[in-house]
Amino acid sequence: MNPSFIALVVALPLLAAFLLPLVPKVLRRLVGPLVLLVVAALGMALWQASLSEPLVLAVGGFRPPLGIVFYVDSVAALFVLAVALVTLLLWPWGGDASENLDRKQSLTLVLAAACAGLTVSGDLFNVYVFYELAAVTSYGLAAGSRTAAAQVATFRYVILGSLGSLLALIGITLIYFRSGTLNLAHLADLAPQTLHDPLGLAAFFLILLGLGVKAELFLVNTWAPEVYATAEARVSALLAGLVSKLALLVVARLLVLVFPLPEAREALLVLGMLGMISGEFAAYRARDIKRMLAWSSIGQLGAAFIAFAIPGPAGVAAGLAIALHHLVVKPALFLLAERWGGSLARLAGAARRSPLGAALFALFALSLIGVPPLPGFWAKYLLLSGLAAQPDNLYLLAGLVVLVTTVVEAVYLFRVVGVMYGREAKGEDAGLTNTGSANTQPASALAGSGVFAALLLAAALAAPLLAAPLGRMATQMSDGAAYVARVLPSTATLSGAAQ
Amino acid sequence: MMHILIELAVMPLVAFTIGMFMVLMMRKIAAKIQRRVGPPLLQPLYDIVKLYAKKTQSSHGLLHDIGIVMAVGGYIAAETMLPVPGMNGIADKAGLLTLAYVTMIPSLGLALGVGQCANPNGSIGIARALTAMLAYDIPFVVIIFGASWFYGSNNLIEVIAAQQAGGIASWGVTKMPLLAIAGLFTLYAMLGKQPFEIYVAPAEIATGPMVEMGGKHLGGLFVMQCFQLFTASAVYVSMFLGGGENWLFFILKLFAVVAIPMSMAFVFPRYRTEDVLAVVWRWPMVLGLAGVWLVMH
Amino acid sequence: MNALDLLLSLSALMLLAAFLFGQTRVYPWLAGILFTGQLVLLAGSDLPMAAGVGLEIFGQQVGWQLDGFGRYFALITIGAALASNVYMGGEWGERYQADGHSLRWLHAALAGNVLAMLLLLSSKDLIAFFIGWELTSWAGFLLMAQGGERALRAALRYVPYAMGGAMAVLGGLVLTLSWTGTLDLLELSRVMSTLGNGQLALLLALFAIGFSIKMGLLPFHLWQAPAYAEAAGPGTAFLGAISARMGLFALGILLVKLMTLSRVADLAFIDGLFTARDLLAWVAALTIVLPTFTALKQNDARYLLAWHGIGQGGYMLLGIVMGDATGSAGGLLHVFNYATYQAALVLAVFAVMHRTGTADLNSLGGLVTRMPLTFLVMLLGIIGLAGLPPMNGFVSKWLVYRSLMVEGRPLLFLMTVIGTLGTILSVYKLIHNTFLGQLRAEHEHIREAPWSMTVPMLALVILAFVTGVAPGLALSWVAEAQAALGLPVLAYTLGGIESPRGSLDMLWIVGVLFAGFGIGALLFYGAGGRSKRVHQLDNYAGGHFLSADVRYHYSDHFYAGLMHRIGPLYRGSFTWLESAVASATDLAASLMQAWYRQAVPALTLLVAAVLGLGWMVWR
Amino acid sequence: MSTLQSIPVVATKAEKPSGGTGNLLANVFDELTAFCRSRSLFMLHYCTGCGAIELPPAMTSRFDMERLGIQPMVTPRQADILLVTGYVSTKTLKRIILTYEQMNSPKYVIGICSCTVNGGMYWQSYATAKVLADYMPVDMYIAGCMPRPEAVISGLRELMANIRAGRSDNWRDYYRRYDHYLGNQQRLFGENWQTPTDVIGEARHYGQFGPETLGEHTALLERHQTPLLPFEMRLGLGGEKTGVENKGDKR
Repeated sequence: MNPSFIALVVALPLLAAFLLPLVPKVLRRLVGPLVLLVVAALGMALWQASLSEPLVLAVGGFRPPLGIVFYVDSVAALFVLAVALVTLLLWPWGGDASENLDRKQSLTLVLAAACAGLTVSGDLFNVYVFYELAAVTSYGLAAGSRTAAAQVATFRYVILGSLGSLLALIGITLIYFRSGTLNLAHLADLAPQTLHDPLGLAAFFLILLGLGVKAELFLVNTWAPEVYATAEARVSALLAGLVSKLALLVVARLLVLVFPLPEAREALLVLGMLGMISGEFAAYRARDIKRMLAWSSIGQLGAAFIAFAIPGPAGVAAGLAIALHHLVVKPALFLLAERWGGSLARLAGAARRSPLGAALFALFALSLIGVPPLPGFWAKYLLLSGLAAQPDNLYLLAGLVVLVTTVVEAVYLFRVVGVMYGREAKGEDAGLTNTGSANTQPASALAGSGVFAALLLAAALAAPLLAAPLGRMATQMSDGAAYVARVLPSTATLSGAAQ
Repeated sequence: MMHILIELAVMPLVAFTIGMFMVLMMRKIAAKIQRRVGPPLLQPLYDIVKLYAKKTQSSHGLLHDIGIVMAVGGYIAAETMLPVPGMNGIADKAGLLTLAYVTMIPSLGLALGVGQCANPNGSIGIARALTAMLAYDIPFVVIIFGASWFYGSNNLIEVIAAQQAGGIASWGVTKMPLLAIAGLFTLYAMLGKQPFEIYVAPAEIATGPMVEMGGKHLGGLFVMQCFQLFTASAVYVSMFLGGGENWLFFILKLFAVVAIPMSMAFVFPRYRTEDVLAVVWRWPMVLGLAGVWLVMH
Repeated sequence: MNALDLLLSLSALMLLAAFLFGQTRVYPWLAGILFTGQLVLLAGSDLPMAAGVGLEIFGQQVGWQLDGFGRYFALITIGAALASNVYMGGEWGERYQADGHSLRWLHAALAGNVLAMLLLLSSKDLIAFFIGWELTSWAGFLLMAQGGERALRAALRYVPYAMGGAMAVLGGLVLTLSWTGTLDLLELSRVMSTLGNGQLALLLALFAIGFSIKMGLLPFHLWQAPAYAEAAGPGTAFLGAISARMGLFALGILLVKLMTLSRVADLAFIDGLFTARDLLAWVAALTIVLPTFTALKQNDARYLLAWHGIGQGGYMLLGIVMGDATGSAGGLLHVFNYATYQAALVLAVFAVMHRTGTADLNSLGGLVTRMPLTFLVMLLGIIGLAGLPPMNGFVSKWLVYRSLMVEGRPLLFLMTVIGTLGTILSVYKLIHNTFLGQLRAEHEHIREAPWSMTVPMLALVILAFVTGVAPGLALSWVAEAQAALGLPVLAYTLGGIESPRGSLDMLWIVGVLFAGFGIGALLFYGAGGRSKRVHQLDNYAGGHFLSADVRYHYSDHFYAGLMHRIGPLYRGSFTWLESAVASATDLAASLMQAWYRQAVPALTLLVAAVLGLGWMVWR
Repeated sequence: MSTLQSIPVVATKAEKPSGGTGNLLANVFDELTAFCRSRSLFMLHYCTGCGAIELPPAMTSRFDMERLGIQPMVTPRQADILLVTGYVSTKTLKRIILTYEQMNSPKYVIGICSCTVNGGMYWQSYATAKVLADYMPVDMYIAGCMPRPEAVISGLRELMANIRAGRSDNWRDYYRRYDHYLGNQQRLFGENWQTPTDVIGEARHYGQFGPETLGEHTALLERHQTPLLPFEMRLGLGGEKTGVENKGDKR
C-alpha cells in the first residue's frame, strides 16, 4: 500500500470541513459521512497493511528528522479507523437549524481530521498543532448546545485547555531546547543522552499535564463532568470516547519512545490511580447520569494510564485493550443517556418505556465493570495480570485500586440499572418522571448504540481471535527501536552498530 | 435375629415399668418433703389407665393424635438404643449422639401435637420448653463429648464395658468427676422439675403444653414421662456409673440418680425462662468445659 | 461431540428456548424433558467428562472438564432446577404472569443459572473458572432481581458483595498467574502448595474472601438472606438449594485440591495454636451459629429459611475443613441433603404464599387442615433442616459431629450443636406459626396447592427421606467427589457407616423408630376410648368464650425468654461492618466530588504543575 | 326446684356395665377401669367463692388428698371432678358450664358450700344462680358454710365409693337430658345462649343420645348457633382459579 494515502486521512476531512458550506444544499448532508466512510476504508486498509510492517510517509518528500513525518503502525491505523467509525456513528444528522447544523458538521469533520492527525503524526510539533486543532473544535462543539450551563462549563474547559496547551508547549520547548529536534524517532534516538535527566522529565511532566487535559488525567480533568453533563450527548461521547483516547495515545507514544523511564511510569501510575479513585468514587454519588458517565470515564482513563505505565508489550496491550473497549462503550452509553438527563430518580421505570435502551445500558455496564466473557473483562484481565507481573509494590497497589474501584463502579452502574428496572415513580414523584416520549430513546441513538453493542458482542465472541492481533499491535507499538529503525533507517543501523 | 426382636420388645417394657416407679418415687419424695403420705404404690398406673379409659376424648385433629404417637413411639425407639443388663438392643448401631437426637423426636412430636391444639398457653409452653431444651442440651453435648473422648467411643456398649472392666475405680464418676457433676446438674434441668419447670407453670399458662391434653392424650404424656425419667437416668448411669452389672445394681443406680435432683427440687420456686438459660449455661457449662479440658489434657 | 459438550449445549439450548418462548405452556414440559435428559446424561457418563472444545486466549488455555466433585454439584444443580421448573410451570407461573411479571425472563434466568453453574463446575483452569464464577454471580443476580421491587433492591445489595468477591478472586487469579506461571487447575494442584507461606497466605485470603462472599460466610453474609428470600418463588428455591454452594465448591477446590489442607494448616497466626485452617473452621462454626439465631428472630418465612441457608453452609465448610473421611463426607453430603429439604421447604412456603398471599409468620396459622400435603412437606423438611432422624439432614450432620468428636474439637462441636438446637427452635416456630394453631377466618376456604406445586415438593422430601433411610445411595456420589478432590474416601454402607468407635445404621434406626411409632399408634388408637374432633374454638381459655374474630394464635415474639437473654448479644451483628464500609465509601465519594466542584481549576493546575515539576526535579 | 326436697342428689340410677355377665375378660377390664377411675381423680377447683379456702388444707400435709389419688389439675381437659366452691353468679355460671362441657367424661361435679345447693346466703341475690343442679348434673353436694376439710375429704371418699360401685354416672344425664339443662340455661342467659362446644354432636358420637337430648330448647339453640364443625383435613387439589378467588376472600 502506498504510504501517501496516509495524508488523505487527515487531509480529506479537513478539506471537506472547509468546503462544506460551498457544497450544494442537496448534497451537503452526504459529504461528511461519505468522507468519513472513505477514511474508515483507508484506515482499514492501513491497518491490514501495517500489521506486518509500519508505514512511514515523509510529507513533501523531506526526509526525517527534518520533514514532517506521518507514521502509521497498526495501532495508529486502528485508531484512524476508530476515529472514522466513531465520528460516523456520532455524526450530527439533523434535528437542528440548518446553519447551526452546518457548523456542527464542519466542526466534527475538523475534529476527525485533528484526531486522525494526532494518531499519525511523527513529530511533536505536529502533535501540538493537531492537539490545538482538536481542542478548539471541541470547545466549539461543547458550547454547541447553547445553554447557559454549557457555556459556563465550556469556559472553564477553555481556560483549563489553554493553560494545558501552554504547559504542553513549554514542555515541547524544553525538549527542543535540550535535543534540538521534535521528530519522535529522532528524539527516541537522542533521549538517553539528552532527555533522561530531571529537566527532560520535567518536560515530560508538563506535556503530560498539557495533554492530560484532554485525556482526563487526574489533576486537570475537573472540566469534564460539567462539560459532559451540559453538552450534547454525542459531543460528550466524542470527547470522552475519542479525543481523550488520542491524547492518551500520544502520551503513550512519548512514554514508549522518548521517556521509557521508571520515574515517568511512576508519575503515570500515581496519577492514573488517583484518577481512578477520584473518578469512580465521585461517580458513586452522582445524581445525574451524564455526570456519572463523565466520572466513570475519568476512572476508565485512569485505568488506561495505569496500564500504559506497565513496561513492555504487556502494558501496551492492556492499555490498548482498555482504551479500545472504552472507546466502544462510553460513546454508546452517552448516546443512550441523551434523553435520560437530569436526576437519576427520573429514570424510574425507564426499562418499561424503552426496553431496548435499558437492556443495552445493562450490557454496556456489565462490560464496563468487566464481566466475562464480555471484552471489558479481557481488558481488565490484561491490566491486572500485567500489574501482578511487576515486582514493584506500587504496581500491586495499583492492582488493588483497580479492583476496589471496579466494585464501586459496579455499584453505581447497577444502581442505575436498578432504578430503570424498578417501579415507576408514583404520587408526588410522578412529576419528576418524564412520561411519554420524553425519555424514550430516539431511533438514531438506539441505532448508534446498537452498532456499538454489536461490536462489543462480536468482540466478545471473537476474543480468542482478537488476542493475536492485539498482541502484535502491542509489540509493534512498544518496540521503540523498531520505530526509530523504520523512520530513520540510517541512525538505527548506526546505533545498532554502535552497540 | 429372633433374639434381637425379643430385646426390642422387652426393653421398652422394662423401661416403662421402671419409669413408672420413678414417677411414684418422685411423687413420694415430694410428699415426704411436704410431710404428706403421698400416693399409693400403683398410683401412676391408675392415672394412666383411667386416662386411657375416659369415655369421651376430645381431639383437636389428626396432628394432635400423631403428636402423642410420636412422643410415645419416639421414646419406645430410644429405649432400644440404651443397653440394660443383658440386653443391648441396637445400641451398637446408634451411638450416644444418635440417642441424644432420637430423644428429640418425642419433643418435636409433642410440640406438633400441642401446636395443633391452637391454644396459646400450649404454644407459649412449647416455646419455653424448647428454650429449656436449648438450655440443657448445650451442656449435655459438652458432657457427651467429654465422655466419648474419654472412652474413645460413641458406642454405649463399649462405654459401659470400659467402666465395668475395673470396678468403681474405672467408673466415669471417678475418672471424670467434673463431668459427672455437670451431668447431674444437666440431668436435673432435663427432668423439668422445680426450679426448671417454667414451661408448665400451672397458674400462669395452665400447664403449658398439657393445656388441651385430656384423656389418652394426657395418658400418653404420662407414659412419655415414665420413659423420659428412665432414659435420662439410664444415660447418666451408662456414662458415669458403670451401667448395669446386674439388674439390682442397675435399678438402684437409676433410682439414686433420679432421687438426688428430686430431693432438691421440691423446695424451690421456679426460675423464669431467661434465668433457666443463665443458670444452666453458667454452672454445668463451666464444669463441663473444665471437665472436657481435663479429659483431653 | 462428547458427553460434556452435549450437556453444555443442551443447557445453552434451553437458555435460548427460554428466551424465545419461555412464557408459553409448552416450555416447562420441554425444559422438564431437557433437565431430565441432562440428569440422565450426567449420571450415566464416565468420569472425567472432558469438553471437546477449548480455547487459547492471551496465552492461556481455557478448557472444561467435569470430575466427580463437579458432577456431584452438577447433579444437585440440575435436580434443583428441575423441581423449580415443574413448580413454576403450572398455576404458579400463570399467577406470576397475571401479576405482571415476566415468566419468560424467570425461565431464562433459571436456565442461565444452570448453564453458568455447569460452566463453573466443569472448569479446567482458573480462567474458565472465573468466567463461570462471574456468569454464575450475574445469572444469580438476574434470578434474584425478578419478582418485584423488593427483590430488585435486595439483588442490588448483592452487587457490591458479588463484585467485591469477584475482584478478590480476580486479584488472586492474576497473582497466581504471576507467581506460578500457570492457571491450569491440575498444574496448580502440583505447584501452588510449593509457594512460600507469605504468598500462599495472600492467595488464600483473596480467594477465600471471594468464595466466602458467594457462600455467605461471616462476615460477608448480610446480602444473602434478603436476596434469596425476596426472589420469585422457584427462584428462591433454586438459589437457596444450590446457588450459594458454588462458593463451597470453589473453597473445596482451593483448600483441598490446590493448596491442600496441610499447607493451609502451616499458615499459623499463633504458632501451633491457631492456624489459617482453624480460622476457617471457626468462621464456619460462627457461620452456623449467628445466622441460625438470626433466623430465629425472623418474622417472614422466606427470610427465616434464607437465614438458615447461610447457617447450614457452615456445616458443609466445617466438614470439609476437618478434612478427614468422615467430616468431609458429612460436609459434602450436607450439600445434597440440604438442597433437597431446603428446596422443598421454600417451595412449601411459596405454596402457602400462593394460597394466602403472605409469608408473614404473624398472619398465618392453622393451615394444616387446609393444606395437608404442603404441611407434610414442611414437616419432613424441617425435620431434615433441624437434623433429626429419620431425615437425611441428620446423617450429614452426624458425620460432621462425629469427625469433630474424633478429631477432638470440643468447642467447634459445641458450636455445631448450638446451631442444630437453634435450628430446631426456629423451624418449630416456622411450622407452628404457619400450619398449627388457630386457622384464621379468612383462610377457612383455602385449598391445597395444585399438583404442579405439590408434586415437586413431595418428590423432594421423599428423596430427602429415602436418602435419610439409606444414606449409602447419596454417599456413593460423595465418595466419588472425595476421591476426585483428593480427600480420604469414606467407607460407607447402605445404612450409614460401620466403625468400631460408634457406627450409624439408619436402616435400623429408622426401622426401630417407625416400629416405635407403630406401637405408639397402637397404644393410642387401640387402647384408648373413642375420640371426637372438636372445633378450634372449643378450647381452654380460662372459661372465656372464644370466637372466630378473636386472634389467639401465639406467634409474635415467640421465644421471648430466650431473646431476652441472648438477643442483645447479636443484635445487628456485622451490620455495623456493612454500614461502616458504606459510610466510608460515601465520605470518600463526597470528597472526590468536592474535588471536581472546586472553583479554581486553573490554580490547581498551576500548583500541580509546580509541585509535579518539583517532584520530577528533586526526587 | 324451689324446695330442698326437689334437688336431686343422685340424678339417675347407676347403669350396669354392658355385657356384665358373659365375658369374663371384659368384666375384669371394666372392674379395673372402674377401680382406676375411683382411685385417680383429677380435680378442677373452680373457686367461685369462700369455700375454696378449705381446699388447701385438704390438699396439703394435714389431710393429703394425694394419698387417695386425688390431685388438683388446671384445665377442664385434664380434670375428672369439677369442684364448684361457693356461690355461682350468673356471669360465673356461664364459665362453669363451658368448663363442664369441655371436660372429658366420665366427669363429676361436686358442689361445695350451701350456696351451690340453694343459693345459701345469696338466696335473695338477683345475680346468683341458686341451684347448680339445674344447669348441670351434680354428683355430690358438700353442704356447709363453709364445710370443713374433713367434710370435703369425706365427700370425696363417698364420691370415690360411688364411682367404684358404678353409681356415679350423672355425666350421662347431661347428654341424655340436654334439652332440660339447656332450657334452664336459656332461661337464665337468654335465648342466644350457646357455648363453643358441641354437646349434641358428642351425644351422638359417643352413643349417649337419649329421647330428651333434643327438644324445643335445642331447636332454639340450633336457630342461633353458628355451626362449629371441626376443620377436617382436606386435600382439594388443583383448581385453576379458586386460589386466586380465595386470595382476598374475607368471611
